[in-house]
Amino acid sequence: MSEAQGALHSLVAEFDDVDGVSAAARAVRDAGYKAFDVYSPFPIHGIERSMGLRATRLPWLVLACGLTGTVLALFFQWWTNGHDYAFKISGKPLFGVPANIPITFEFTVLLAAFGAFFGMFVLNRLPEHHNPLFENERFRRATDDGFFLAIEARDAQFHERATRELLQSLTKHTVVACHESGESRALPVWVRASMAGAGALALVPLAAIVAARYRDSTQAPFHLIKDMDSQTRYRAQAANPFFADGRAQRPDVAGTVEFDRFRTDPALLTGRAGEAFVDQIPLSVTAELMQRGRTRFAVYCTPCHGGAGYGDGLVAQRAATLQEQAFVPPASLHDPLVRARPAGQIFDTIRNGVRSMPAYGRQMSIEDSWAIVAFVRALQRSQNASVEDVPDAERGRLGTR
Amino acid sequence: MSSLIREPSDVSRRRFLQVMGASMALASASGCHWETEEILPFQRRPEGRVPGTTRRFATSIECSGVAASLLVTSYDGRPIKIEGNPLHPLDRGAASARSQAAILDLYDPDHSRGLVQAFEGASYPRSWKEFDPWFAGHMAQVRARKGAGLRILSEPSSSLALASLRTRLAELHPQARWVEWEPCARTNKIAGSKLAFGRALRVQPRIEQVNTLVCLDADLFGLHPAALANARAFAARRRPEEAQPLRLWVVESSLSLTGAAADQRLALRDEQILPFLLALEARLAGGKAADGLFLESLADELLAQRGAALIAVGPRQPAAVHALAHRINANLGNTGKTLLYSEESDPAGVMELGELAREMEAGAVETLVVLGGNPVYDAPCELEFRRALRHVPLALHLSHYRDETSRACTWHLPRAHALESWGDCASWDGTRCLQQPLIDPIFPRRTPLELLGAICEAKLGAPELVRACVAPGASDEQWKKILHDGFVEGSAARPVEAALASFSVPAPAPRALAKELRNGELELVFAPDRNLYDGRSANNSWLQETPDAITKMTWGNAAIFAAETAAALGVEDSTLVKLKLGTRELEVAATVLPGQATGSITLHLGHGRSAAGLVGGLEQENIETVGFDAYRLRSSDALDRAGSLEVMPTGKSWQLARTTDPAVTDSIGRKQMEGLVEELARVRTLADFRKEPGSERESEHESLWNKPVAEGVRWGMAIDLNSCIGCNACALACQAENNVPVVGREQVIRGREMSWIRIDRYFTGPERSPRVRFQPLTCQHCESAPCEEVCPVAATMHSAEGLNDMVYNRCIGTRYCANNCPFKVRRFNYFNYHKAIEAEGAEVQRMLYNPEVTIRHRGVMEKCTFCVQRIQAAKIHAKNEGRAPADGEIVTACQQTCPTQAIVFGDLADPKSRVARLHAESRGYAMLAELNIGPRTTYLEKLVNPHPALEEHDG
Amino acid sequence: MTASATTKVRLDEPYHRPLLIEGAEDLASVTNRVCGVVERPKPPRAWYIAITISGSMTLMLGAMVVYLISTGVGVWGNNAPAFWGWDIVNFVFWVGIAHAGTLISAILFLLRQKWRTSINRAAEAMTLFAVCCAGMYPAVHVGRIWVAYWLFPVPNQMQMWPNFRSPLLWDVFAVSTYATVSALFWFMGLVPDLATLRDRATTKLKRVLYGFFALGWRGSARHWQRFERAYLLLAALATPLVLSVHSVVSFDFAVSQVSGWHTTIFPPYFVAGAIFSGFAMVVTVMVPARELFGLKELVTLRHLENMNKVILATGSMVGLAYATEFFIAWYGGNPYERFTFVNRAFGPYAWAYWIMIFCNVVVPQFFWSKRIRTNLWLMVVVAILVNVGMWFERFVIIVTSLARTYLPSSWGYFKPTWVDVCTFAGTIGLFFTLFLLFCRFLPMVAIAEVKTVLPAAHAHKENGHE
Amino acid sequence: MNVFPRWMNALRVLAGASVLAAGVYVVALFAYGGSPKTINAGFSPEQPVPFSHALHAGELGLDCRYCHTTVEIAARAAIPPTETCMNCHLRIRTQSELLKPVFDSWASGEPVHWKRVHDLPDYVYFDHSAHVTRGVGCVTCHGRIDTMERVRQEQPLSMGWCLDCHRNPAPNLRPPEFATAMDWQPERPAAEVGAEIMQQRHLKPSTDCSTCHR
Repeated sequence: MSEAQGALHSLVAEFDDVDGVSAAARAVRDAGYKAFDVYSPFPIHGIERSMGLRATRLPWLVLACGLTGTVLALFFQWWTNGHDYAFKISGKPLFGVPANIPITFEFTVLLAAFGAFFGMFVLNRLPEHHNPLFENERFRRATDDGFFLAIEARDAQFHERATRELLQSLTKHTVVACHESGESRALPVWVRASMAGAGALALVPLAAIVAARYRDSTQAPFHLIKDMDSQTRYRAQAANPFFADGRAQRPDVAGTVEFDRFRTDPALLTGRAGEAFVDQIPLSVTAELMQRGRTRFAVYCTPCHGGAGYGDGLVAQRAATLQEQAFVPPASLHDPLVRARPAGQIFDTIRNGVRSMPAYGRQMSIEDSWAIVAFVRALQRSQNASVEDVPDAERGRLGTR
Repeated sequence: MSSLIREPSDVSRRRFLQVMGASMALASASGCHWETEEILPFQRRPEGRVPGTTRRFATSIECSGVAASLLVTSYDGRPIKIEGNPLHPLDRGAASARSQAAILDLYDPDHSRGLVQAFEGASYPRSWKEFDPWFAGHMAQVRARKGAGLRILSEPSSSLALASLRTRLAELHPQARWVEWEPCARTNKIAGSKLAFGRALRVQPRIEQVNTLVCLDADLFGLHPAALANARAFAARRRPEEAQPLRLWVVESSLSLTGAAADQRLALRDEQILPFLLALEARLAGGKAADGLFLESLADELLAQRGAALIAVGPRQPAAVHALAHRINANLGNTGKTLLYSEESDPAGVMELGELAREMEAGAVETLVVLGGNPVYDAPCELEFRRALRHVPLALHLSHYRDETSRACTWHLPRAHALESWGDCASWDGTRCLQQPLIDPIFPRRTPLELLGAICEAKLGAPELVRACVAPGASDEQWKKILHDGFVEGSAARPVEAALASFSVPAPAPRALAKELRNGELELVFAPDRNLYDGRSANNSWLQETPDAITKMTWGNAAIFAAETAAALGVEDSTLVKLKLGTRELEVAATVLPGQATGSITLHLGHGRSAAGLVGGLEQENIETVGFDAYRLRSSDALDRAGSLEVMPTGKSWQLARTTDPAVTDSIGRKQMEGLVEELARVRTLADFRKEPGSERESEHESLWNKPVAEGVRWGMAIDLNSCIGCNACALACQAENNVPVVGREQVIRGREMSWIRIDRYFTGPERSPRVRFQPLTCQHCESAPCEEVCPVAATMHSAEGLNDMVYNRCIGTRYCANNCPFKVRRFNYFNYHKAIEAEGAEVQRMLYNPEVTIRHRGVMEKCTFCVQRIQAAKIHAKNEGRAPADGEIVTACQQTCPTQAIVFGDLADPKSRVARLHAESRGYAMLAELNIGPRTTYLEKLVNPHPALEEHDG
Repeated sequence: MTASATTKVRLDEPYHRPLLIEGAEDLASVTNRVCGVVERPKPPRAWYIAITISGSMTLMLGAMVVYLISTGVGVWGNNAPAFWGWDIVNFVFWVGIAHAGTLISAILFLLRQKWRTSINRAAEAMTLFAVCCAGMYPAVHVGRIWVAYWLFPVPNQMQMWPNFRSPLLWDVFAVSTYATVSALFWFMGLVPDLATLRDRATTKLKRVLYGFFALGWRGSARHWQRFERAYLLLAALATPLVLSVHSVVSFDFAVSQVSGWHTTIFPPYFVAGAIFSGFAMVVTVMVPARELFGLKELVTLRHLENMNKVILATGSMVGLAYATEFFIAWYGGNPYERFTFVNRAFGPYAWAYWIMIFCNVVVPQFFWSKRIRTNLWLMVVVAILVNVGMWFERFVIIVTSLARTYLPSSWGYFKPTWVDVCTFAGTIGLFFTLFLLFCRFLPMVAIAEVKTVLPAAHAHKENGHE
Repeated sequence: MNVFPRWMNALRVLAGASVLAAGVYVVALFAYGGSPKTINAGFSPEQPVPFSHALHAGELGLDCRYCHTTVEIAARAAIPPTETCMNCHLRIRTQSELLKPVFDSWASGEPVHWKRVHDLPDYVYFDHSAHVTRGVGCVTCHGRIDTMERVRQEQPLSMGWCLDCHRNPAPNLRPPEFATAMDWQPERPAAEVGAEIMQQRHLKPSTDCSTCHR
């Protein structure tokens, strides 16, 4: 008891055996004391009766925890396997109680055990590493072979002298007064400071992550477990350092012929019959073909030739604004010369290009090219239509314009 | 690891270290970040090319002068899979295991990558640039001497282009001589037909016409050049609905695929087939009743089936047997009905290898050009070809691998792979097949055409030459059509009339069995290996690891003994024995196999290569050879069999890498097996089936829960055991399609092979004439799959269409599913079996992978997926066109290649689909149905058609 | 104390059993004796030797695990069809061992078996250490341990959950729950004794360390009341838990398709086996321990004899289970099931089967004789044999069943590799290392509990109740 | 004699609380930081050529398919060959330094080494044609490409993200002809439109494993 003493905490009487302390307990109880306690190295059979203690509420707590476990486990198993991601397993129902019993049981026990364990300590207000009783050196025997009874000063009946007499009458050892230690109950500054510091430090990673989330990165994403993520087989357009050009995809071998895509219709493939161009579209011109032609025209032709085919596409315009010398403005599809061309020639132009127009043969299929031809024909027609072209039924509506 | 895994380039320490280094490098390169991929587009994308899609090209591969017509799938211009050409009249879309495995050679790191010149014991890498001018100069000198001392040793080839060059060579170098050598040639057949008809003729069997098929040591479905067509026709004639089903009689010394399919089989010593046939002929000619119920009943049936029978003889049999067979067929009026004759290329005017060897010894050969082949390894041992080569100042060897011969020659020239070459060849029926390259040579390699062209200063390049020879004067359109089809339509050889000459065959004295079993009286039969053939495929790890159809042996061979023989000689299975022929000795492993003729020991050729490569063995890099080299005992006078063999047990034990545990042969195991097999792989006689067609099916047990009713597509499979001949084609197809790894000998011994489809083989019945049952086994995709419910992380679960999905990237590898799979079709990656190929320096090998199938990482489970990548592709393609995939549009790899169409895949929900109809067939049954797991695969009983008189005698 | 003589007789009325605690022990001497072990400056030389051996074996375990994870499960003998081998054999073996502790503390506590007090602490500790060894196996035996966390329902970007239908997942939950609860149970019992050590501590360091974990326990009657109640509840919870854990482990097999596994008898059969092996292990460990640390008076022959009786009983149960299995296999008439058992007894693994029968069924029968039952050395021999036998039981069940399942074509044979062996040896090392450390630094006997069975713990006059 | 200071007792509550708090905080941190939204989205590597989709697809209004021609027929929306660039740049911006890699490739035949931005793990099999032709717009997964100077990964592209749409595709569906239209907006609630499309075209996207994993 080196440092300054605090308020009186309790009066402590020591005993040598179970009988003594039990008797004392009864006496103190009968004297009407409430805030007193018995300390012994092992649980004394029947002491709670001698002290007049009520039974603990612990069992109810444990029951509550256990039930929570049951419900949680059952619900969670249903929700995960039966609802959230319902996979078909061995042709069994998505949720069947039998399969879920074991885990439900285990979880029930787990939570109940937590209830018992933590419940006990909490109800006992443990851990309590500092306690006035420890100030008393003899009190060490409480965990060995000593028995103690302490009446605390906070008891309503407590009166230092009277109480001391009562106790002294029960034991042959001298009753000892036990004082609160002088030091303050509050946390020292350095403890508070360091906890605050730790808290602040903990925010750093958060900040970093937030930054990462809202900023683009030129660096490949962070990635730890890589099994099978990037495999050594070559997928489309991959790289293979072995070859000089670094490509995994290899060019066709000259002169070879592919299987089951074999066609020999010169008109369809080249748009020519012998030397001359065909003027007939070798496919049956249907609404689908027209539709197809329209969309393909929009994809491949509009950029230069413009939506209506007057050669005023956005690309052409941009080239003009940039004053690109090399750029030759695209022809209008409605130029008489162009209109005069046979279908085959338009087809040929699309596939192989002409003058400054690039070849699109490798960008679209034969059918698509013909579809575009069909659409271009329609387009030309639409821009140079005479009244005769309009069906009689529709002519009436022309007048309104 | 290196000691545990044995696979290309993981074997040798040096490479192993490379691997380690590379993997380290990889790890450090990307660290803990995603590996960013690069995208490298073309400068100009070829027309019709869509990146990431496959295209197919028809081409062909030649083996022993006979073509296999193929359809090769190419992904982004990289050939990744070989299938049969569906248009070809013979192959009809099927491809043999060996032709399919050829794709592996294309990317094999050992497949020769450059020229090597041997000079004073040391060898130096060379380039064509160095070689060409020097060689041109040299040939000029040779030509000045009219080609004196120039010898060309070639494999027999059916190429017209080659033939044209050969004639040109004869003009340029009149003194030069052309030599042909092939360890497993058709010499006997030709000699036989010459004896019978006075000319070289080729037999074209027409099995669809046959009611009684007699195979005398003839493996019509296995090693026969037209095996695929034969097998298909055979399967067709075995259908139960056939009015007059074919009956197959086989007399042979060792079980062949044909023997395994036989209704009546007699195990006879090779050399006793001649007396057997003589006796048969005598009996047919109405002679005295011959001995033996077998021969008796066979003769009766043959007489009854005049004009509908066929006696086929195998290439190992001497000319006399062939001639006799020709005569019997003629007399029975079979000729022209069940078999046709066509012209056979007559090797007249071609120099014998022996003669060449003698010339070489004499130093008469100055320039020897070896086009392919590997004589140093496979020439008759007494020729000492390696020694003879030392006397040849300039020997060039054009070959795929730097093999034994290459290392003994002064020059090794790398030979282009068939998929890199232009060429032509003829299939068995004479149909002219085209060979067009799938990819430009990955390394500077050349074809025999190119080399020979250089020798005789040909004007045309290979493609032009081929076109000029195959289709002279064809228009571009026609030529394109030919290339597209892969063969010239209607170019099959015309049948020829064959007039029988008169000849007589002296009967050898038959021996008594007791005597046969005495040492020195035993016969040793040399048979080409079912996977490695004559050894040319020894460095193909797929073929090395594909279990032999009959012995189920991988990675090596063994001398095959009959049980009695083994007992008599004190030989035990999995031990080493010493074979002694005259002065030559060879220590080989021994195995005991049912159906082997007593006193006859069979040893497969093609093993024990000393310079095959990192897979097949390479002494220079201390990579131990695989199996035992039978050629060491094979001499010119006994190319097919030797009659005076001595066998000495050494007592040393030897582990055979078999995929079915020999422990099955312990007494209780065997007892259990015999009980079960009747249930698992069902066989019935046709008679029984006709009496009572329904096979007893397990009645569906009451289910504890109400099973979900599957609406929509229900994928399923049907496997007809009646058609399966166990040829392994499906196994190879699966291997190539699904990136199935090779694990190596040690791992197979540990029972860790990875094959997704395995062909179970069971023997039942008497030891001498066992009934062989084949049963292809894939994942059965059970409706209530036992594997699914035990997986703790739901890495394997059921798709709406009834596929048992295996999600590699979810699998953590508890292996519980595999334990719970009653079929044991699940495979676990105990190691990273792809390690070597993932390593730096293996960029070329990787080109083989199918990009549509994930490569499984170490520690995950894998199994047959019903080729889900094909299913998805077909579904998406169909849906894009706004329709559902049609029946037969989705074809699994195994189904696609099966020559007998034993495997059918499709939608069970569609009652009109082929698979649904097969499921409904009365022969159908599900394996282990009593477990109530509802397999989606139905097996169809095998129906055998034994001769009534012999049936019970069979026991 | 003159009273003690009389009380001793009275205490055990009416049974006249030998005393639980021998010699004239009083409260202080018990404390001294138990704490003495911990407080003595140096442990006996045998302790150093033992921990050196077991420690180095533990290091080897570490090496093996690293090799395994870096190279692949293939370094073990597992193959197809035996996808499980020693890994799961050892897992089940250790889980079995792990049962004795909680069983002794919980079930015997509920059954008011006072003799448990001297041995429960050590037994509980063993439980924990055995669970460590057991838990390691399922963790490292998976192919990709780095994603093994998928076994737990952690929300993730895949939106995937584990499959709660899988017995393996039940296992994960059962074993982890069991480990947690046993740890709580053990620590709770330890708290009052830690307080004792704290109060006897001579150095500041010890006082702080023990004091911290004693959580300020000071033996208040109010605390004791809740403590006892909590202890009772935990015991009541742990009892079904113990039984459930090995039942769940047995489900791994019983729920499966494999013939020889697919058996309803497994849960009781496994639990009996677990108790059997657990007690055997306690005997194996306690006999030398009590010699070494001079606790003969606390852990008396009577304790050991009682345990041996339990071994005899459970051993016979296990024997009965074997017989039943065989009978059902024959009676059930399923060809596969029948073959599995014929194969066990006469197939390639017959040797393992007969070792199992000898060790588990024959050997324990010696305990019918009191002489053997009470002879220290003999009982240790028997106990060790029983442990061997129980290991082989797991081997027989797992490996022989897998090696020859349904299709003869896929039959195989399992051979362990040196890595298998070293790993198992390593776990044994780990187990003993932990146990030795426990003996050195924590009270091996539950001091407070032992005191309750001392005469001094009981009021002499019946005036306790009015 | 007390070894522990008196304030230890005051500390218990605080300590307990902060341990709990720390637990919650760490979990939250992992959930937030580990989510693909944080880790994967926003990846935008430097390309060899600073090709601006904002200019080409935006200002010039080029349709996606002008370059990515295979998107409707194949799994991969292939990166165009150099030739496609040269269609225009043979004559426009012929001197530009920035285009040098393209011109080099055109001259030498060597490829331009583009960096992959949208990269799924190799065990995932995504098929563009299957989505585009069913009416999943480019913008749904790639974001407003037509406003990006340099392409960036807009979406997490995680499994969960895919599943969300496969389970409830309606909000992300549009008439297929508008698939490539970056600025398309439904005039009625997207879910309604989508529902109709699903009905017309019998779309029921699968959530089977083998749909994406093989």
